[in-house]
Amino acid sequence: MSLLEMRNVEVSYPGARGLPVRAVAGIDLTIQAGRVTALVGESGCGKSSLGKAAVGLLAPSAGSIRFEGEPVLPLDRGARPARLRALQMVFQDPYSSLNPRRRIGEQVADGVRAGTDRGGDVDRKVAEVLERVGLPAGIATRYPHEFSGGQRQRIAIARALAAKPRCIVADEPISALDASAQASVARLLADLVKDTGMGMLFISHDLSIVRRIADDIAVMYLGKLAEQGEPDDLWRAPRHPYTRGLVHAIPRADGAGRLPDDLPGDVANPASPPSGCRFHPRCPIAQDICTRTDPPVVTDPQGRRAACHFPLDAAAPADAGQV
Amino acid sequence: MSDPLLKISDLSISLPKSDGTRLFAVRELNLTVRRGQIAGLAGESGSGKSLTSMALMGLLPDTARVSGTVALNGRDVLSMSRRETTAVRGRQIAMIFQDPMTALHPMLSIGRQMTEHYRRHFRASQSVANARAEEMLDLVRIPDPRTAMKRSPHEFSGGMRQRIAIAMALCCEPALIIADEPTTALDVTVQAGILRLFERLRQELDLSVLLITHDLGVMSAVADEVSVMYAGRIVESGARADVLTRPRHPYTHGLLGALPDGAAGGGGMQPIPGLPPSLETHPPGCAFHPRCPFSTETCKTTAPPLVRIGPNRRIACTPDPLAERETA
Amino acid sequence: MSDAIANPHKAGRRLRSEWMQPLGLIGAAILIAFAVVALLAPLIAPYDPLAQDGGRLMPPSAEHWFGTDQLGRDIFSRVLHGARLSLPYALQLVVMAGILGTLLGAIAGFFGGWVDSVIMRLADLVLAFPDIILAMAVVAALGPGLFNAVLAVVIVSWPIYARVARSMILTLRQEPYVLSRRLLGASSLRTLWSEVRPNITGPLVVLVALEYGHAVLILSGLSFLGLGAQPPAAEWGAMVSEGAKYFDKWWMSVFPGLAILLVVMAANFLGDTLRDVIDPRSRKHL
Amino acid sequence: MMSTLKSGWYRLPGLLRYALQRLAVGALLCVGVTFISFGLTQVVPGDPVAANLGERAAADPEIVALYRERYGLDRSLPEQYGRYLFRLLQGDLGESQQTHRPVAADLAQYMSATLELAIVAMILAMAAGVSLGLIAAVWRNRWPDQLIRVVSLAGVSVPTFWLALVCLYVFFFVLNLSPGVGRLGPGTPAPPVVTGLFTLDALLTGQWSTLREALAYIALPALVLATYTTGIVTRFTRAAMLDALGNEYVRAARAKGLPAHTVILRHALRPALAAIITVSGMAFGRMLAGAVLVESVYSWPGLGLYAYRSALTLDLQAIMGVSLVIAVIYILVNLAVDILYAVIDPRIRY
Amino acid sequence: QETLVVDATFQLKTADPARAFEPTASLVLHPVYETLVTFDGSDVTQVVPLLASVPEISEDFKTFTFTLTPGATFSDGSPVEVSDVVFSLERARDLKGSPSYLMNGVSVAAGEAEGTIVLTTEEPDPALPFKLTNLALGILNAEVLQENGGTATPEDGAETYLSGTSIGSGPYTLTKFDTSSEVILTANENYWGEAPVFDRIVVRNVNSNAQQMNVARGASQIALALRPDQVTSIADSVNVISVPAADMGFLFLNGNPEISELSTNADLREAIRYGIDYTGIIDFIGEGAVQPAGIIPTMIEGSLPLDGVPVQDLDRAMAALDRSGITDPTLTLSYAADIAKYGIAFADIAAKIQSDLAEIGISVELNPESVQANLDNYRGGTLEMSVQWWGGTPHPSNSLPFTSGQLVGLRAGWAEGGSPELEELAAKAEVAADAETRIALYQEWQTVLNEVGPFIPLFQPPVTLVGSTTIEPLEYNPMWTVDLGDVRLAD
Ligand SMILES: Nc1ncnc2c1ncn2[C@@H]1O[C@H](COP(=O)(O)OP(=O)(O)OP(=O)(O)O)[C@@H](O)[C@H]1O
Ligand SMILES: Nc1ncnc2c1ncn2[C@@H]1O[C@H](COP(=O)(O)OP(=O)(O)OP(=O)(O)O)[C@@H](O)[C@H]1O
Ligand SMILES: [Mg+2]
Ligand SMILES: [Mg+2]
Repeated sequence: MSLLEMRNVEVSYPGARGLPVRAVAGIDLTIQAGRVTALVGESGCGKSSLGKAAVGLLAPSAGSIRFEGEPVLPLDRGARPARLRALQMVFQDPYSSLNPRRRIGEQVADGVRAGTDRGGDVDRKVAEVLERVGLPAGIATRYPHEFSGGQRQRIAIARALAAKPRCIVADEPISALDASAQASVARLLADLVKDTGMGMLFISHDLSIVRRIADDIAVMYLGKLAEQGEPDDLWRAPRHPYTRGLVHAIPRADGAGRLPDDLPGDVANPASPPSGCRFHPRCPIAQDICTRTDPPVVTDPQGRRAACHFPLDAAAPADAGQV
Repeated sequence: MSDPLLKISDLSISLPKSDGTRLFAVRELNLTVRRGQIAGLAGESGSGKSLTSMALMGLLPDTARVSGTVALNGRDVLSMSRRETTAVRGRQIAMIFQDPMTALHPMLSIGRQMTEHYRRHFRASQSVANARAEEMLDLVRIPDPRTAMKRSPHEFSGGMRQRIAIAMALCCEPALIIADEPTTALDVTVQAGILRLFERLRQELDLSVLLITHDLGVMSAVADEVSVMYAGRIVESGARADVLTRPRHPYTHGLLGALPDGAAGGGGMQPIPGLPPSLETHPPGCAFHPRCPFSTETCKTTAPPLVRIGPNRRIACTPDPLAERETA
Repeated sequence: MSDAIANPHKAGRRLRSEWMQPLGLIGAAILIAFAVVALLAPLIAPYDPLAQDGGRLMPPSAEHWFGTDQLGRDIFSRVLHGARLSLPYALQLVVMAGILGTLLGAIAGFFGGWVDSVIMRLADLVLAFPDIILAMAVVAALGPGLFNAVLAVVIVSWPIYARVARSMILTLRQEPYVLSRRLLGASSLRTLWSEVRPNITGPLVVLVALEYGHAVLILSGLSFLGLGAQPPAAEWGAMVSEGAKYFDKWWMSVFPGLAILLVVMAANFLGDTLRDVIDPRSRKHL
Repeated sequence: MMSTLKSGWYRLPGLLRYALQRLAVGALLCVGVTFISFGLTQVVPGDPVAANLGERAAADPEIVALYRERYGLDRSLPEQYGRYLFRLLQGDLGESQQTHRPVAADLAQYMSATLELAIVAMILAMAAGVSLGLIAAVWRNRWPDQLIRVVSLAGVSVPTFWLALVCLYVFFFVLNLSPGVGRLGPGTPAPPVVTGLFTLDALLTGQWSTLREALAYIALPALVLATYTTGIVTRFTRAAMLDALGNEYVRAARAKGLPAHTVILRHALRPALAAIITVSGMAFGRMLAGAVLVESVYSWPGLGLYAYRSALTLDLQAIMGVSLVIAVIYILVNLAVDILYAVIDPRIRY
Repeated sequence: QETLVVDATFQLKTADPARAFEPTASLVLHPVYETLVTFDGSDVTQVVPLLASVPEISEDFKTFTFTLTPGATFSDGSPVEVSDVVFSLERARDLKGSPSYLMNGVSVAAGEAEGTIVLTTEEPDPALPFKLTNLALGILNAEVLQENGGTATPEDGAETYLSGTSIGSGPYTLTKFDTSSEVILTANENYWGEAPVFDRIVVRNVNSNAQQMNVARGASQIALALRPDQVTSIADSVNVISVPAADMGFLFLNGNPEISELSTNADLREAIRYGIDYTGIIDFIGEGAVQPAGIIPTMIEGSLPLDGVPVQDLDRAMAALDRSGITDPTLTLSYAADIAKYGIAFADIAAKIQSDLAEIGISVELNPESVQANLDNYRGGTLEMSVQWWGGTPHPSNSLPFTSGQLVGLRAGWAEGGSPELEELAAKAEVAADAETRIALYQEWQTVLNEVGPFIPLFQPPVTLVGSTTIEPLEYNPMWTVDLGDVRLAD
């Protein structure tokens, strides 16, 4: 069953001279219960915007977002409806994710109170959930500054978890952390999804980590979906030239001294997207049509989705996928 | 073999803490950079990488105290007069910073920024300096260098800016380039381009680079030799392939194991237990011992020295638990 | 946001270490001394500040340390009693302006939209309006007097608080921990109170401390112009103004002026140190 | 500098658009200001008739009626205000009941005196404040910094009116170094009006002795008026410089081997300048308002004195004129500051 | 080139004599516009000829005939003619400016004889010649004035013209007129009388502190706003005269029971009258100040001899207070807080009275008000107790408004019929032709006023004139302070 369903979502910001900037330019995405769906893409491509729209922190300028079949209402000044509290978010920066002036316990207790079962002992539930994310219950009386980035991120996860969410949107939850902490937090999130059966949208710019924990990967380019599929398929046989470029650009710590492949140019500015396929200026295989027509997202029989006029041959495995 | 271009011996840097005592952020650091080589210095945030580079440039804050020697072409940089250091900076050693968005002056034109140090170091005229700068911009593949010179940094994208920063560093034909996390702020596809640029420049110009990064993947792509720092000390160094495929220090091993690729055996994504050392309190003994699966009683009391364990290869681990696997 | 917001406890530690900074200490000591003087003025002043029996326009002497004024009143006693006016009225001023400004700023930041526009345009208007004229007119409307001067200055000085409060609220509202709280079902008002408020009180307190000196200055300035405290009240600005008429009797204006200078300087020393300690970055806003 | 100026110049259309937009908002603000000042004059108790007519005349209903008619006081409030606005559109600010002259003429005369004082004070404050702030920032946390900190804090703490008196007493009365109060010595005719600023006019027309005299007269009040602003500018410069010096590009400039003074003056001062300009714009506005205190001590025939007297005599048109002109200066100065900002910083686009 | 520099504290609004009412205007315009008759030096008891002879006055004090002095010319050389006089006086009357009251009910016409002017009043007005010394009734060149918008109606538009130039017949002409900083006069080369001494006269607006410095250093020759205490330090090097002004500072207690029960209580009034430390106030104001015995200033005919002044008598005051049966009375003393005249701030006087009355057990609350609020309330008659100024033409009739039912009486809550005796005396005094009778009537009027009236004359402030020894004469005249046109170099 689709837990969180985004249909043709667009997010715009007011730009210069009053023209709206479409940071997200029409995306369909579905989050399933018990699965980690990853959203990857380069910086500025609209990942956070989509994530925020998904939980209602931003009002999409078009399209619909439904959580468990009901529309996700953008936040207004009042309290968020109880049914939506099962849809939570974890942010990127572990330092600003927690209020520096409130105790850990109080902040996690906010989550407990937001949850569906309000009965029982709040302190005990706080302790439980802290332990669930691998922290001692005793830290509840301490303040955030006493903790490292990885620990803070766990606390933030605990707070979200305390609300008994059925879906979590995690916006680059590990990119501010050290390598070791990245591994442990990523694993924690993946485990939580397995254990609780909730759904997760895992936003990241790091395809190599995502590939290890996601059940499904969506690649975004400049506000649009480029490709979506299972991690290994995507990694081994990308359909979209951008996915391939991304995969090949990742340097690997294997000591082999191989230079990663680059894509020419930089990510374009969403304020003035290229005509036709948004990727065409950087695309090694772009043709005339790519400069004119925006390719639609096509779903192939295996369930992979790609938006390219000339999808790469699925049969010819890309040479990056050796691991 | 000729003398190394840069030889750092027993470099220690301490900074005052708010309680009045001093924090030894870098301890007894030894490192060499050979001509035409890219030497990598890796380590997690706060391990002292940037302080080391600042020490080389003479740009440490006034409150810092430094000991040891840093020999560039045999001359000790640390004991130079202020005048001499100014002459060395930018001329002998150039630096590339992490964030090209902030390392370029937002209010000065590219041309101005690229030529001011050239004119000073070479006492050259503006037109000579301009020609040189255009040449360098061309070298790093900035289209239309002449007009680019007239523009301000904000008119360029992140990748272009980093290229400009590199061109700027190259202007005075420095003997050594220090690149402190030159790609961390960039997207992977752009990062790949910059790494390729480094490689090409090394080949074309016989460049010597001290590359500082926390990303072992980047290390693996371009560095010839890799040194790994932990809590202010170098814990392991050696040729790139050796360190990255057969790490001998438990920390390097753990770090590689935490990466998603899991190159050094295991499935990858295995976090190192425990917490990174706090900035203020270094544990006594080996700084890594609280997190080390192999730590012994001695590790808790004595810091192991960096010892040579092979040609060009050193580790700072007395038990050396991974040695067996090496030989096996 | 500022260091203090990220880490109040570090600020606390810094407070303790920088507290020892001589300037902050000196400032605090002077202010406390003046506060004590204000409290005990009737006890420690050698003469009644209104008694006209000291001989007129006498220069400083052993009997009258600061001399006497045109009516034969003892200036030393009057300066001591002056602390009873300047200190509390300036406090009243900053507290009232602080509360009004913060409230308006918070409302603007909270409601946004046209409410925000109206309040902030009003603030612009007040800022564009020559404040001394506004104060003069308000005083003229309400009649001269120290409290009326306070009201007048409140009207011209709330915008600075409003701007700071509003901009901080707008920034803090986007902080992930505030957003998280919202996602957990707290209403906007509730988060404003429980998440945002604790984080803006520090900077606002610093602002109040910094504005305190300014308040003393502006009130005494109005009194100097005859728009604040009225004779025979022993108010420092009014005393300087009387002294100005007896120009060659320097002691009449020098001592009350020095008292103002001391208090304002002490407040600024303290405010400055506090700012460095609590909210090092706020110097940008102020 | 040249190149940024030029690139600033090239973007003029955008800037111009921005400036026009700001001016339109400013005009609205001005209407608001007249509205408030009009409202204020209405709530002030007392009757301008009482303040402006003589003892006997005020007792004569005929004279009072005529007087009211002359100044439009006999009409309803909305009508009075409407007529004021209507005439304002034609550039007519009305007539002062106090001087019986057109308010516009009064303002031109008094404002130039105040502007001269404020501009000279501003130049002094900027020169002293920026240098002190620079020194403090470069010598951060060492004794010059501490000293400058105390001095600048003292500068913002000293009551202007008192300093004015003390300086007058010391420099004029005791030391006889200052020629006294006023703009020029008695009998010295004012230089021909070009800008209305005596020093500048004397300079432009080559009247050197008048120039010397004007400078001698303005020195003391300008110094006094500059004190507060110097303190503010010093502290701001220090903070802005520290901010700028902490930037990565400053470190990058040092890493290029540029000498310290180049780094400080070219790389760090320039971005700091943007912040300093902003604060000096605000400070200039405050200075205009604060001038009333200095003017009253130094008999400086400026806007402050004019405003003060208009307020005392309930001179409606004059009060509105003064408010308006100060608001206009405020708006223009802020606009100029923002535009200057854009010229200095190529990142700013409007 | 000789320049006379005069330091004054400006109270100046206009250069149009017919509108001018402020003291500084009289000072600076007196040498520019001449009047029909004038005073000689400081003697204000009789008028002397100027542009015209001393008038012939009819028995009933209603008709005044002036004969123009032959040879008088305006600064442009044209002769002063009857038509100029008629127009100037009518304009002053019909312009409805502040000084218009001087000409109220007076009609002006050319006399039958050549060069004569006849002024006719509705009521007998022995003070009219004195009023004619007022600058406001100065004679302007009618022709030029009319060419520049001058009319004898409220629509007159010549004011602006007059602030740029002058069209009088005096020894000096106006070159610069700035109401806030300075006025510059230049010698009138065509002056019909004795040629002016100075090329220029500069009158500057300077506060008293700077005046003290300037005159001591010779930067100015005359300083007009020094307080007595400032003079003492420089008295050796300059000429100083210190005389009482013709202005009167007085206290009143409202006589209207609706306004206050307290201030109308006769016993309480007596207590207050004898509770005030008059000599203390005079001391405070300084050398040259006097405590007048009645409401008519000392130098004017009809004033009461100074030996009859009330003095502080605490016993009598306490007794009166006891008699009143009022315990702990509290009165509110209102005053204008934001102006000072003659360097005297009412705030100080009020503080003094407050502290004096506190000694006999009457508490006084001070109510400082802005000038206009205070004037408003004063004119409305709503102040319980207040200190105020009174001044004007140096003629005893100028004080008659203190009678019950008259202007000032009403302001003190003293309605018509408040003292019929006083009213009768006032009416008689006003038209008394014979000097001796007149003086007697005025003195009796004052004695009664002191007994039954709500007014307590407090002081006449001193006018302290300081002049450099290089000039003479230095004479005080209440109408124009110093006759600048008459000042010359001492030998
Ligand atoms: N509040 C905003 N106002 C205007 N533009 C915005 C705003 N937030 C984001 N944008 C723009 O929208 C685009 C997408 O931003 P978004 O933050 O969604 O990207 P992202 O993929 O999350 O990038 P990153 O990896 O850097 O977090 C960017 O170009 C950004 O500049
Ligand atoms: N100016 C300074 N004053 C005090 N401590 C400092 C200063 N600069 C750096 N440090 C401390 O020195 C230690 C080493 O810092 P350094 O910047 O060299 O780390 P790094 O390895 O470059 O980390 P990163 O990857 O985050 O750049 C850190 O603990 C840091 O907090
Ligand atoms: Mg993002
Ligand atoms: Mg670093």
